[in-house]
Amino acid sequence: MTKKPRIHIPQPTARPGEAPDFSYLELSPAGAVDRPDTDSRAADIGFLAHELVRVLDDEHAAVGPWAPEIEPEKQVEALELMVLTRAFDDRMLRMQRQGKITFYMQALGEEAVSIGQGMAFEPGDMMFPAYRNQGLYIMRDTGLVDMMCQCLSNTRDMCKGRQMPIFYQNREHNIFSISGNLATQYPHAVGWAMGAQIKGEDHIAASWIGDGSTAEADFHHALTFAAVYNAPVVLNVVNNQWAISTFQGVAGGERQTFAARGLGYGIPGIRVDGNDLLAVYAVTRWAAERARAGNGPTLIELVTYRGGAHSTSDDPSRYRPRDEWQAFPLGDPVERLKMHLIRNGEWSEDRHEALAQESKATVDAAWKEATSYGTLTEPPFLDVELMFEDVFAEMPEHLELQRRKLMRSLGSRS
Amino acid sequence: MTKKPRIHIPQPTARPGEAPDFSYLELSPAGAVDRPDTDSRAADIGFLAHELVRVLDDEHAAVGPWAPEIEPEKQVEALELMVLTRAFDDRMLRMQRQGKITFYMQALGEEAVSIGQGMAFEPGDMMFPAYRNQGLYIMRDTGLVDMMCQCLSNTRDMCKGRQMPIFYQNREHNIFSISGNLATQYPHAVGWAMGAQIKGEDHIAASWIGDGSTAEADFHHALTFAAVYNAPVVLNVVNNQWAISTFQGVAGGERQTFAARGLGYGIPGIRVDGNDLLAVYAVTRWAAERARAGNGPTLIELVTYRGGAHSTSDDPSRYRPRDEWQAFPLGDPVERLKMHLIRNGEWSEDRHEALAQESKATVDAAWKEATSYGTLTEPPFLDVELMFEDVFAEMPEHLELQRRKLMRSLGSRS
Amino acid sequence: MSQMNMIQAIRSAHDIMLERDPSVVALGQDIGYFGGVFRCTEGLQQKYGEHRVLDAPIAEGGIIGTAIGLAVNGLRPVAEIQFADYIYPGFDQVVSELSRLRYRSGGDFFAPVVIRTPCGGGIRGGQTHSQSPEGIFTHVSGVKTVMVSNPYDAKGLLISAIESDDPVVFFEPKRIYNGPFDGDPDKPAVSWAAHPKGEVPDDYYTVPLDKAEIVEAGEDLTIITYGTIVHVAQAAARRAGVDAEIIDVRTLMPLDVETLRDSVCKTGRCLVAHEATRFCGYGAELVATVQKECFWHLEAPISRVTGWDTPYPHAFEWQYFPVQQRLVDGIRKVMEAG
Amino acid sequence: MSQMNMIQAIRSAHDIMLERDPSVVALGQDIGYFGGVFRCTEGLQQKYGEHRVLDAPIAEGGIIGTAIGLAVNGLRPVAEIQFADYIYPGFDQVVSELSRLRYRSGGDFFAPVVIRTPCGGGIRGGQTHSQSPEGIFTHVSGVKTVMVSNPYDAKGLLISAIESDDPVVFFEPKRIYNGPFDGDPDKPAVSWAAHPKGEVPDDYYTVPLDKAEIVEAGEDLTIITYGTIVHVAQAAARRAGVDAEIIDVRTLMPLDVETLRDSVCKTGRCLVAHEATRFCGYGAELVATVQKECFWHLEAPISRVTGWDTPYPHAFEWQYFPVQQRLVDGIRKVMEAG
Ligand SMILES: Cc1ncc(C[n+]2csc(CCOP(=O)(O)OP(=O)(O)O)c2C)c(N)n1
Ligand SMILES: Cc1ncc(C[n+]2csc(CCOP(=O)(O)OP(=O)(O)O)c2C)c(N)n1
Ligand SMILES: [Mg+2]
Ligand SMILES: [Mg+2]
Repeated sequence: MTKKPRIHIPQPTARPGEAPDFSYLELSPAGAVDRPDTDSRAADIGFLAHELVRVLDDEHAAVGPWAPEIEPEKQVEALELMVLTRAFDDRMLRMQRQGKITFYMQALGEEAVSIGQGMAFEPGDMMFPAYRNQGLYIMRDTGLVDMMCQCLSNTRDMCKGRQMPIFYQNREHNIFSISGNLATQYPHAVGWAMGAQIKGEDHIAASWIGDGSTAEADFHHALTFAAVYNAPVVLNVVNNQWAISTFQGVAGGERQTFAARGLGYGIPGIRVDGNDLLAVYAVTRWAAERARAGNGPTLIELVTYRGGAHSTSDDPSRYRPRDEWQAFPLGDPVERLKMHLIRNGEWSEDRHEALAQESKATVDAAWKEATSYGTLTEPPFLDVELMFEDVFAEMPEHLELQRRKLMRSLGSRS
Repeated sequence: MTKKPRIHIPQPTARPGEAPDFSYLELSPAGAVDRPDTDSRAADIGFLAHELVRVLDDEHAAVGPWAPEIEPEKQVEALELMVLTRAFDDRMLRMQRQGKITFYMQALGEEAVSIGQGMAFEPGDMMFPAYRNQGLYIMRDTGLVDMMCQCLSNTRDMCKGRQMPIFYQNREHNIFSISGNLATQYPHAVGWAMGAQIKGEDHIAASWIGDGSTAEADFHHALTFAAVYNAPVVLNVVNNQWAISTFQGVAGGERQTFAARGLGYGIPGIRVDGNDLLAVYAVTRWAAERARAGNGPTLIELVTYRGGAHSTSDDPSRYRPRDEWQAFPLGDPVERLKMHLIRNGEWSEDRHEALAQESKATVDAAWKEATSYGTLTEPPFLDVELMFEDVFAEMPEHLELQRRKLMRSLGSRS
Repeated sequence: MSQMNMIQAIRSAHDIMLERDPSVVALGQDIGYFGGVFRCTEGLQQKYGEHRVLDAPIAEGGIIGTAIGLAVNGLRPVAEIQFADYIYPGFDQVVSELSRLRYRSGGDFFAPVVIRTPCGGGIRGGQTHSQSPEGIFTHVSGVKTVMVSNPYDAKGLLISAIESDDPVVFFEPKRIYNGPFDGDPDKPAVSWAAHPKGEVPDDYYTVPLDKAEIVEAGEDLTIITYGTIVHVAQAAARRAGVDAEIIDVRTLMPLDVETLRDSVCKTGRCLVAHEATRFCGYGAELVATVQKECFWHLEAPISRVTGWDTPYPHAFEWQYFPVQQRLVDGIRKVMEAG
Repeated sequence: MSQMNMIQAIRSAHDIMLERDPSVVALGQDIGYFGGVFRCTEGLQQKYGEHRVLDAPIAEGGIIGTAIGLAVNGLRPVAEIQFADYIYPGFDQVVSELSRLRYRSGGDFFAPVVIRTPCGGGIRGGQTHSQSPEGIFTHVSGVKTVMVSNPYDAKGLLISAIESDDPVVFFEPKRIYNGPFDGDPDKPAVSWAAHPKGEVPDDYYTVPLDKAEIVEAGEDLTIITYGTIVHVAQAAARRAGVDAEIIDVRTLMPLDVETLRDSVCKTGRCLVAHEATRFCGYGAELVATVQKECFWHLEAPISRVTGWDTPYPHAFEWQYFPVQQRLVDGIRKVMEAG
């Protein structure tokens, strides 16, 4: 066309070969952001959606009003859980590379989200995770073997072979089934929370989605219904800067924070350093208290970075600088909590080294056991007839006929 | 259940038999709200989303920074258009009651929205209306006969008998086809505006939805895409306090204004007195300038009141006080502009009375002509074979066969 | 026993289930204080409270999405979508979540949600208040689909749907809310009073979710249909003077193949009729199933009488709708073939 | 002429149309800088600019909704939905707007949007990366539906779709992006190099949007299929040792009834096969149409081989997929009947 196009297309600050540049990230100093009461009105605490709640300062001290009362043992436990999550991811990633499982997604660099937030809820609170929240299952101790069996689609697979790897669930521990369809869990969490209100129960709900997924309709549905019914729910946006190949600006992060989306609905939004476990825990605790006390929903934006590839099908070197993570100003959540504990004399490099070894050993042992229940390629195999179950509560006639037909066809040779 | 439910259910301030109560409406005095430059950043002008832009004061004077430069003739024209819209609605409503048309929806009490906003755009700007924006067609003078023929599904029906009454369109005058599905036009407007940018053209787009419709997914889609691509579009929410039987709180209006939704996306939101034609015009002009200058989208909330029933299928006395409109603090847009013009010596009660008569006569004449082209029940009738056209650009074989089959069946008797 | 129209029967089903089971909740646009644009929940919020019968925001996706969450928390939501034409914004939650949850979670989670929605034309609703989209739901594995044709079934099937642990999409042809319709638009409307299926027990009862009903036994041909067209078919068969066996499918998915098979194998002739558009409509599956089950007994091709493959036009409603005359033509064609 | 796989052929169609027609724009998730998760638009943003090949937010409804707006403003948008399993959030915009606009506006407005999306299984994608939802689009009046089976058709049909003034939903079976698949998962994957349809003209050409193709002429029976299963059917027919006439429907809506009729009236036997679930799947319409058109020539019931009526399971992918053996069984059944 003759005329000059002038549509605005959001651009990341750096592409492969260029120097990483996070100057676009607004950062507040640790301890700088006020901590309002949990019954404050959204309108009065808008600042929380624009500043960045941080607790750990550059000297690794926990400072400011958000510094949580959390015993050293619990902090050490959090560190252990993050390290275990990373060891688990590392092992599963390699297993995928070796063809033992068909697919995998790491939470590398985002471990503080699931561990820190998970610890802020009560066991009876219902979690509606996204696919990068494996840490929630690990934190609630649903069992590494159990998770591995799912990834292996083996005879102990909780999903009975129906889902790709990583789409876990755990009813007993109140963690919902992970969906392959982005953002759909958000209104589920709100509905579950409405249910608790209707039943007059104290449990609350929480859900997670990524920065990119906030563009989906269900994000809007969830915020609208949560606002209208004042649902006791904590809605979390994990802003890891990337959605596969598109940076957070393509989701609308350029001109406004994701936390601020909440303000438009009259829901408090809080922007928190997602790699600062203490800040993550404190902010989530605040939101959980708020919900439990009947003060309604909160939207939390966790600022972090996707340290690894989107998934094992992805190659990030095609669209972002290889060393971008190293340049990320909020660092590595494991490293930061570790240094904090060392500073406080609660931890040491040696113990950390030992922890790394233990975690590796735990994962190795779990893998050994999990594979003993079979893999996609090695027996024992799942019973094929499971394919026809759980479509409905009871198998209708047409599925029973299809089941028989398949078994005949598997029998027939020619 | 044993425990006490504590879910929050939004409640209107008054139900049938109770006294109307609009104390929930935040009103600013006329002239009180600043008018920032059109290139201001959303973050710096958040106040516009919470206060209420008003120009006409209680003495009917136009006051404050938003008082537009708009010649008296144009103001008179606006009054004439509003009166004509009301006369049109009145006639069509009665025609529905008499069974001449199957359905109708009035804009009673909201006339300033379509007329005031319509006047603020250029003819080349593309309008994506909702079903209560008949005033846009009247303002762009697409022809009352044309509109009536649509409502009559007669031989001159622009929709060729395919749509219920009021779902107009007019390509020549750049007004899009009205959809029965709420909010779908919002992303269309954004896409159209993106197209203008891609082509490097200066036209902008505008769209309208109601307060209740903001809960639909397409509201979120439109705001997200408009923010991401900085689309030159003016997005309008007509907050007439009701969505059929549910008041605006059920759409999330209780804890936040609808204008404020925009802020969450980094889009300026402006709340304006929707019954103050001068304020409506001024605010829309501001947003249009902003868009045309490349400063991106604006979300305008027009605070008004649905003076009539939702539609001819509705009976509002079942769910709201009969006299609620009379108690609405922002009054009647026709009356307010009329008094302003009289105060300025541009108008008189006599001229107004004459105008009412003229408008009625114009509408009567139009109706007479329109019905001469047939009605649903009186010839001439639309050709039945039109049913099979325009499903596709060319009629595929299967539709051609179905057409023939129908014609045979209409022939056969037994 | 009382005389009920379909609206009263549906309201009665809600009333009984809200009373019997504290976990039952209803939500939808305008269903609370107002009682629904078709009055199906009139008085129920007043009777059971705002936390049991909720007015919902205008977001079908949000209604179905939160209903799933309510169900996962142990409730039994009955969600009303104001018109079937407006169910599409919630389609993703139906296909990707509601109908897949039990399967994908190995049976650990499930969501017993009922989605009720008025469908069909005949009320001058034009192309966005007249659609019959049942055929796109019956293709989705994991959700049951029902379309009712009378007050008795409406109440009994709705109670079954609410008690079912499977999600159910429940279609209510709005044209027959107030009375049966024989497919002749020139006749004055009749009420349910005269119709046997307008006699409805006041108390709890159920109609099974997997059984078609033979509404008229006959020998000459089988007419397989559901919803409004059941009544049109009965009138058309009388007018055509054939001894037709007329089957009301009622529950479209899962399909009661046996009843269809037995009938068509007996009559050897089959007409399939519905209001929805023809191409890839539910009738296609009925034809495909019957030709497979009864091939050797068929004396004539199975014929379909349906809405045309166009949107539902306002002015040509009665040319689009499969009126009596078109059913008569269809019956003749099947009878004369071979 | 060049050797192209289906990805290259689709990219070439984009490239040619972006070059020829300044009103063509592409939008979708990850399709810009990155070139798409399946690489179908690789290098095109760099070549034509960010305003011609746009990275879009993750909102299928927003992508299709804004694409309609772009089209109404005179552009010809080609929207990619990353996986067919994720098209449902945009379903309302497809059904209520894209496919109805021309009709409801009396022809005043229309939106020539192409929606491209990878479909089908065979890549261990589990239940949310394997679906074949064509059957719910073919039931929607006002939108054309295509599923391609090879590089040559993919390029020619995509160019026709982009040039068409009607909206088109364009399905690309991802299993055969890189090579044909004969339905035997134990064999090593093959490339398109050896396949005649891997020979693709470098320049502009079109394949008509309303013609099925007879990929193999035969006398014993007709196999009607499309997408990946075309290749499975060819291999199965060879293995079953029957002289099958194999028809690739290609454009599912509108359907080329004539080609089907002529073939089945000739062979007297018919097998319908597709990967999608069976109940109310597209195959049901094929069966219903064929039994009507060819009833008096049929020597055996028309049989269907399809995916089962369950979601697409990860572990049992090859038991769900209509593999060669199941096609062979189906062929035998049709040949032995009667
Ligand atoms: C409805 C839907 N659309 C598209 C996809 C494909 N997809 C999977 S993950 C992803 C990116 C999500 O990014 P983000 O929300 O930021 O989460 P992250 O991967 O960064 O944790 C996309 C587009 C999908 N799974 N579901
Ligand atoms: C998708 C969809 N859902 C529901 C409806 C039914 N409906 C028509 S108008 C309406 C109320 C809309 O209220 P609002 O948006 O406030 O607009 P208003 O009528 O007040 O101008 C509803 C629920 C519809 N037309 N489309
Ligand atoms: Mg992300
Ligand atoms: Mg309203």
